[in-house]
Amino acid sequence: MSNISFALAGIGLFVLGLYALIVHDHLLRKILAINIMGSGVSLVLVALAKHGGDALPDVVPHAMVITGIVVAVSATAVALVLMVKLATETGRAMLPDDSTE
Amino acid sequence: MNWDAWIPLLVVASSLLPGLVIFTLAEEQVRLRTALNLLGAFVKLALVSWMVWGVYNGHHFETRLPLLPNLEFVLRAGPLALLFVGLSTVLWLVTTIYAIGYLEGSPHRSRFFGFFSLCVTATVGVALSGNMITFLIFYELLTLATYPLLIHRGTEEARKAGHTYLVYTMIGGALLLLGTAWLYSLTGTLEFTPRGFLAGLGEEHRHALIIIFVLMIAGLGVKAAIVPLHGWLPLAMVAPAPVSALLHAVAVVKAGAFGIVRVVYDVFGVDFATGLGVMEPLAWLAGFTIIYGSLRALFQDDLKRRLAFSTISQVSYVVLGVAIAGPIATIGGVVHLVHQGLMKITLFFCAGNLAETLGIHKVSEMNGVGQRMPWTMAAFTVGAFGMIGAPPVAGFISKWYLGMGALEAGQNWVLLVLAGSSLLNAAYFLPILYAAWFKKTPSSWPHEHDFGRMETAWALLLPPLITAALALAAGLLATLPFSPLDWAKLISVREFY
Amino acid sequence: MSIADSLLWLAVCWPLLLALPALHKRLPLPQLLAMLPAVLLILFVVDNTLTVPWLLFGTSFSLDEQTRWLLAVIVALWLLVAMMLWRTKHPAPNNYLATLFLLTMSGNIGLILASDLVTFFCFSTLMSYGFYGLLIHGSNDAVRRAGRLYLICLIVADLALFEALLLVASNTEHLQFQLVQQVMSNVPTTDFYMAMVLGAFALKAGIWPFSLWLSTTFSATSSPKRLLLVSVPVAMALLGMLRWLPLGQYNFDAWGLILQSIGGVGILYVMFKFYAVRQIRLFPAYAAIAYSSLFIALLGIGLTYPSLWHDFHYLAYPYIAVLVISMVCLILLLGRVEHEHQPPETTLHGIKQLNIYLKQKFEDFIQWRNVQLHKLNALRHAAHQIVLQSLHVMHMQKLQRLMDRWSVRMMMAVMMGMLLIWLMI
Amino acid sequence: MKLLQVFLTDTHWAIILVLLPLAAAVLCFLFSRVASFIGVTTLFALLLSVVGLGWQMRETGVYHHAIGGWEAPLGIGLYADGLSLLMLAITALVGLGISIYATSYFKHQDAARFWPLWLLLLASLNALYLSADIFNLYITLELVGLAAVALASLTGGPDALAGAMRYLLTTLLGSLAYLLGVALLYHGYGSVDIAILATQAKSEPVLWVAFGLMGTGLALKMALVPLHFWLPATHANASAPVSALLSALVIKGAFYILLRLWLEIFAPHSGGAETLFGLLGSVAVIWGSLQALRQTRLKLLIAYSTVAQLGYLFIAFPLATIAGATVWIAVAYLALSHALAKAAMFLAAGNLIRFGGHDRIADLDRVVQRLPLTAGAFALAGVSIIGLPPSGGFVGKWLLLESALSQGRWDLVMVILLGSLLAAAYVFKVLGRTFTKAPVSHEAHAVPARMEWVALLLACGAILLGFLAPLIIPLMDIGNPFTISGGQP
Repeated sequence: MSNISFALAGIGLFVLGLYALIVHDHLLRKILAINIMGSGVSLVLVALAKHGGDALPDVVPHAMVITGIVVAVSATAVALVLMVKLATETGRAMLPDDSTE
Repeated sequence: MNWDAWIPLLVVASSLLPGLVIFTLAEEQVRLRTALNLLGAFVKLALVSWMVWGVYNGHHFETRLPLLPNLEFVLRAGPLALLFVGLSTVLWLVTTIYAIGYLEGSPHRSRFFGFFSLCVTATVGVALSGNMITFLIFYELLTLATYPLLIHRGTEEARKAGHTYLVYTMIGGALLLLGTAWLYSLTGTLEFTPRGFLAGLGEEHRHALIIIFVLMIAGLGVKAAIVPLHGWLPLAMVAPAPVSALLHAVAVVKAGAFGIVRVVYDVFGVDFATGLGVMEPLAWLAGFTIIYGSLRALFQDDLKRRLAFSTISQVSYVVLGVAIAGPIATIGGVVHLVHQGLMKITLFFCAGNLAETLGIHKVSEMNGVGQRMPWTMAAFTVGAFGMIGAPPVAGFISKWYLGMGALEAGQNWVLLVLAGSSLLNAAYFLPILYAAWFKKTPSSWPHEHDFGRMETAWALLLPPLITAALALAAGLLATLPFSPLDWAKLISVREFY
Repeated sequence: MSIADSLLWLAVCWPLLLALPALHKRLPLPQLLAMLPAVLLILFVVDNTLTVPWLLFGTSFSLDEQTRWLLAVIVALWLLVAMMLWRTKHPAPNNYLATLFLLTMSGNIGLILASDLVTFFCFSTLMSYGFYGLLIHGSNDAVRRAGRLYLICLIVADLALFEALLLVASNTEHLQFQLVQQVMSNVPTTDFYMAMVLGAFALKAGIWPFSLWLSTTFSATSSPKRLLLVSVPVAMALLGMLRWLPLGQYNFDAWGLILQSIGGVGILYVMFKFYAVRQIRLFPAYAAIAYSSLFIALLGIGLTYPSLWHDFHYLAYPYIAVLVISMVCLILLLGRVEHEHQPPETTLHGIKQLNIYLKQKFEDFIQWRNVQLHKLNALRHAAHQIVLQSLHVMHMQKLQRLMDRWSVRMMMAVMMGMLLIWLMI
Repeated sequence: MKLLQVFLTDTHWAIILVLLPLAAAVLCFLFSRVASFIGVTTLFALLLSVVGLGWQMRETGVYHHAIGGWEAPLGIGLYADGLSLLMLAITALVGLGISIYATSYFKHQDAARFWPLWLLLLASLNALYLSADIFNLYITLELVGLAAVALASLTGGPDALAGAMRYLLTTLLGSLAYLLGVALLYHGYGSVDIAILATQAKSEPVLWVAFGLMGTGLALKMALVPLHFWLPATHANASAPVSALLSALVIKGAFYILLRLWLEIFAPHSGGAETLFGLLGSVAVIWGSLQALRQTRLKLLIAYSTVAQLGYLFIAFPLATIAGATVWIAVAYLALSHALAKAAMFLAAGNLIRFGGHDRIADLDRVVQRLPLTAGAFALAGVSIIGLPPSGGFVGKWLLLESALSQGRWDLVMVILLGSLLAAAYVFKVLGRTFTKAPVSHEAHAVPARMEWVALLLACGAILLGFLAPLIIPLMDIGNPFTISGGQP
């Protein structure tokens, strides 16, 4: 039972993060939102890895989560660097509103 | 090694390779460029002569290379192909000489001659294509190669003309592509076959085939400048004279007309197309175009524009000949491919000479120009009388066979169209001749160049004289073997008997 | 190739060749030199046909007794015109008078010699357009306007002829005149063919109601060209009718009637004009119209009664020749008359008075001449009618022998006569 | 000869393809002075390795190798069939072009940062094309994304940084969605190996949700309309070689994954997703082209053209359910020629910017005369993009059109043709201006010949593809990657 609820919680985190990613302007918040989403996914992975109550949990998802964390760390690092650069260039840690056109 | 299988490819390559090399030449390397151009032209002429002789004696020249799954790149030298190849080869040679004279000292000649050669390559490819996909490839290549020539001068006006040209030809190309692909999905083959390859197709495809026919003719009609798809042609007059000459007489317009001949004869087959009921509307359209073009030409003061509308009218003779769908009319239509080319290129050369030597661009400036440039105007006169259809210039032969064909097929209205067109042709050409020969020479010309004893540079004078002589010879000696008429008869025999 | 063949060739091609400015500028008297082969042909060749299969759709020229002396008359006419033109004009360096003259002349000669439709058509085109050029060359605005009218008629006529040609070609492969006359008399398109041919040649000959261009042009142009104007296009168009129409084969009642009435109306029209018009110089033009109207009427009779036509079709060619000769005489005479009564510009004062006086005299003279000429003309028409009727009554073989005997010698006499007239004037 | 043959067949080219650029990246980082030299040499070596791999596969069929003998799920399995080979080849080829271009383009400071990142990107891309399981695909995808973002930010300046930032957020979001999908698949079928998943997949909610997540994530990464918002700014504001590699290569990575998953796992259980793809693809073609036509700046125009051209790849999905392999060959061909042509276009645009200091289309000012090679490159690339014969683009569009017609899909036929026409419109809008004089002329700077030639040669490659179909198509078929079934890699 509990692994399902963990999984649901993970998905909840994912959705929450997505929401934050979309609505917040500040880049730091966006980066945090991405991280939260990442955590959500990890949670899902781990939770779903546990098949039964007593059996040994599957190691593969754990390996995946670890890898995922590593990836997330580097991604966050890159994102932070970019944000700092952008902030020093423009004075604001936000994306310009209409830069696509 | 079977050389016969490679000669068509060599014919295409004989202008492609010099063209590519010319691109890399510096502006000052005039001699090398000229040598390359002429070398390519003469090699091509030799190869084509060889093929003409071979085909006459029953040889088979065909290059086949894989292109796509189930589709091949085919170049084949049949009689119809050779007629067009021969025309473009001879006229390429002449036009090259003319262009060398015309562009002397102007900038960007390497680029010009490079694209010029590409343009001829594409035309020859269109002529030699052995199936629809190969045709399509060269047909689009032609669009691409002519565009830079069209806007060669780089003025805003040229750019706009080029833009219009592209809008028309690209849409036309898309329609043709659609028709071709659709046809392929129905038949699984695109190989040009005498009398078409659709005869085996069932009745249930009838509507689809009619639409395909319309699509293809519309696609080709853009280049052939059939009304209402002709809008680009008069604008294309901003191009330099050799380009206009090539555009009108050999390459673009002819490729369209030739394509229509191909589609009717070798894709649909005359009988099949007649059975579909598409030939009559096509004939009407061609007839309308003939009259419309002539009418518009009447009111143009710009000489080249007048000639452009004349082209619109004249090229539809070819279409008309095809659409009448009889052996004799076919001869008339097919032979007009060549005859119109010879006559119209003469006229454009002359127009170019007037512009280049005296700065004359308008009909109203041509008073008494015959006194100043008798040779040029003599060539012009031959061309103009040919267009009117006066004997014994080539145009007479075309009209003769068209008229006979129409009578044979019982389409008597065509005679009216021919008569009306001749009348209108006379109405817009004779005033030019009249002004040039009989009106008083003005005290000064708009922009005169001095060429010493000659009336103009020899490289400008020789080409129109040659083509005018050819136009005359094509009429006078029409019954001799290897004359355009003789070939046209050969083609007609293959299609009908 | 025999000498006769070569002469046939040369008669046509030599003037054409000489038409190149580069050539005729380097030769003495090119316009006379150009006629040389034609003259030789007339003198030495009897009955020869030359077939050139590789030219156009197969071309043929032939010379027989009939065409021979028609050709002689025409060549004489051209000789006359050449001498007049080169006496009064001094060609400028860039003058195409010679070119146009030679083109027109070779067209004319070729047309007479042609023995098939396409060749005839070709040379007719050459002659007509060349003649147009000749007409308007170095002329004033009035001539140009008139020339334009001629040109329009010409184009329309050529179109009609072309359609007729197509009709023929769709019925038969061989375009020799004799064959065509046989074939075209009995096919579904005969009526259309006749309409086209008649319309075309009526336009070219200036037969009423298409006579406007002839009189307009005639009144505008100068004297040597007038000779050509009333002789060449008109006579050659009449010749064309003879060659193209299916005469003497079937009876075409309707067409016969139409032609007869047109001819009749034409003659009436000319008579009316003789009264209405006061310009003496226009007389030859109307005379020519009268001539051709009469010709048309006769053709009409021929169409209605083929047997009759068989009997006296021999007269048609002499008729054309007579037309040419009489027109030439008439114009030369009238020209002389006009010339004599020009006021001489001697002194400045008094010239006005002299002018008024002479004008008065001249008016009187015109009126007198008007009456006389009308009488003369009426007389001649009457004579013609009588001659024709009597000929019908005459024994035909006798006439034929007469015709045969009236050959080159006779022709030379006529030429000499013309020369004499010209010298006298 | 014999020795060569043994060498060719026995070497593990696939491993070299991944490790070599990785090692080179490190070397470049350490010895930044000779970074250019290392980089170009590596690219040459990569190209040779791909040829080696191709040779090997022609002899022995698909390549399959488990690193260290560990099979998936824990180990890393390498797998290459015709599709992978082709993607590897095009990556190496275009990569080589971009690298040579970059040697002239980047000055010392930038070069030192560019080369390691670029080689890292190459390593990740190669790994991506060789991966046999979906989790490895995730890792490589993420790496590709990060390297790409870093490259995109190289130019500096607010626009480029903002673009890079937007790109980063997008790509991360996409990866996470993909990862979530991986988690669900693993939960459902207990494996991440594509081959195993292929045999076990059933039409059930887990699969559908997973596909939805993965599809969305990947669509986001390759800017399928309406998820394309980030692309124009990013691609247009990066430096020329980076724009080229982003448009030509990086996007193809994401597409490759989608295609592979679709072919192996999802196609039989799609539940109509292909219709949606077709619809979105159509919209992308039309909308992207129209947007491109509206642009006044060259690089933006090219970027929107990418959006449009990607649409074609999606149009294939609904067609493929019936026509199968032909359509996928068309898609692969389109992807190939787009890679070459688009790279050429961006590089040409880079030349123009270097030359005139701007990329405003209206002010191109007689480029044809002054930079004929660049103009030629743009034109030839344009020909392929439009799909005019004879070019790679034409072959792809012809096959696509043929399938659409034989299935009576008139809507798609119209989209394909309309897309071509619009493409012609925007390509020739640029070309027309290259002939005319601009109202205001600018100071011109010299452009190194190397940069011009690279652009031209790449464009020529796109044209040449049109003639090479009989050679390339059999290569694509190695291992039958386009047969949808349970899959048997």
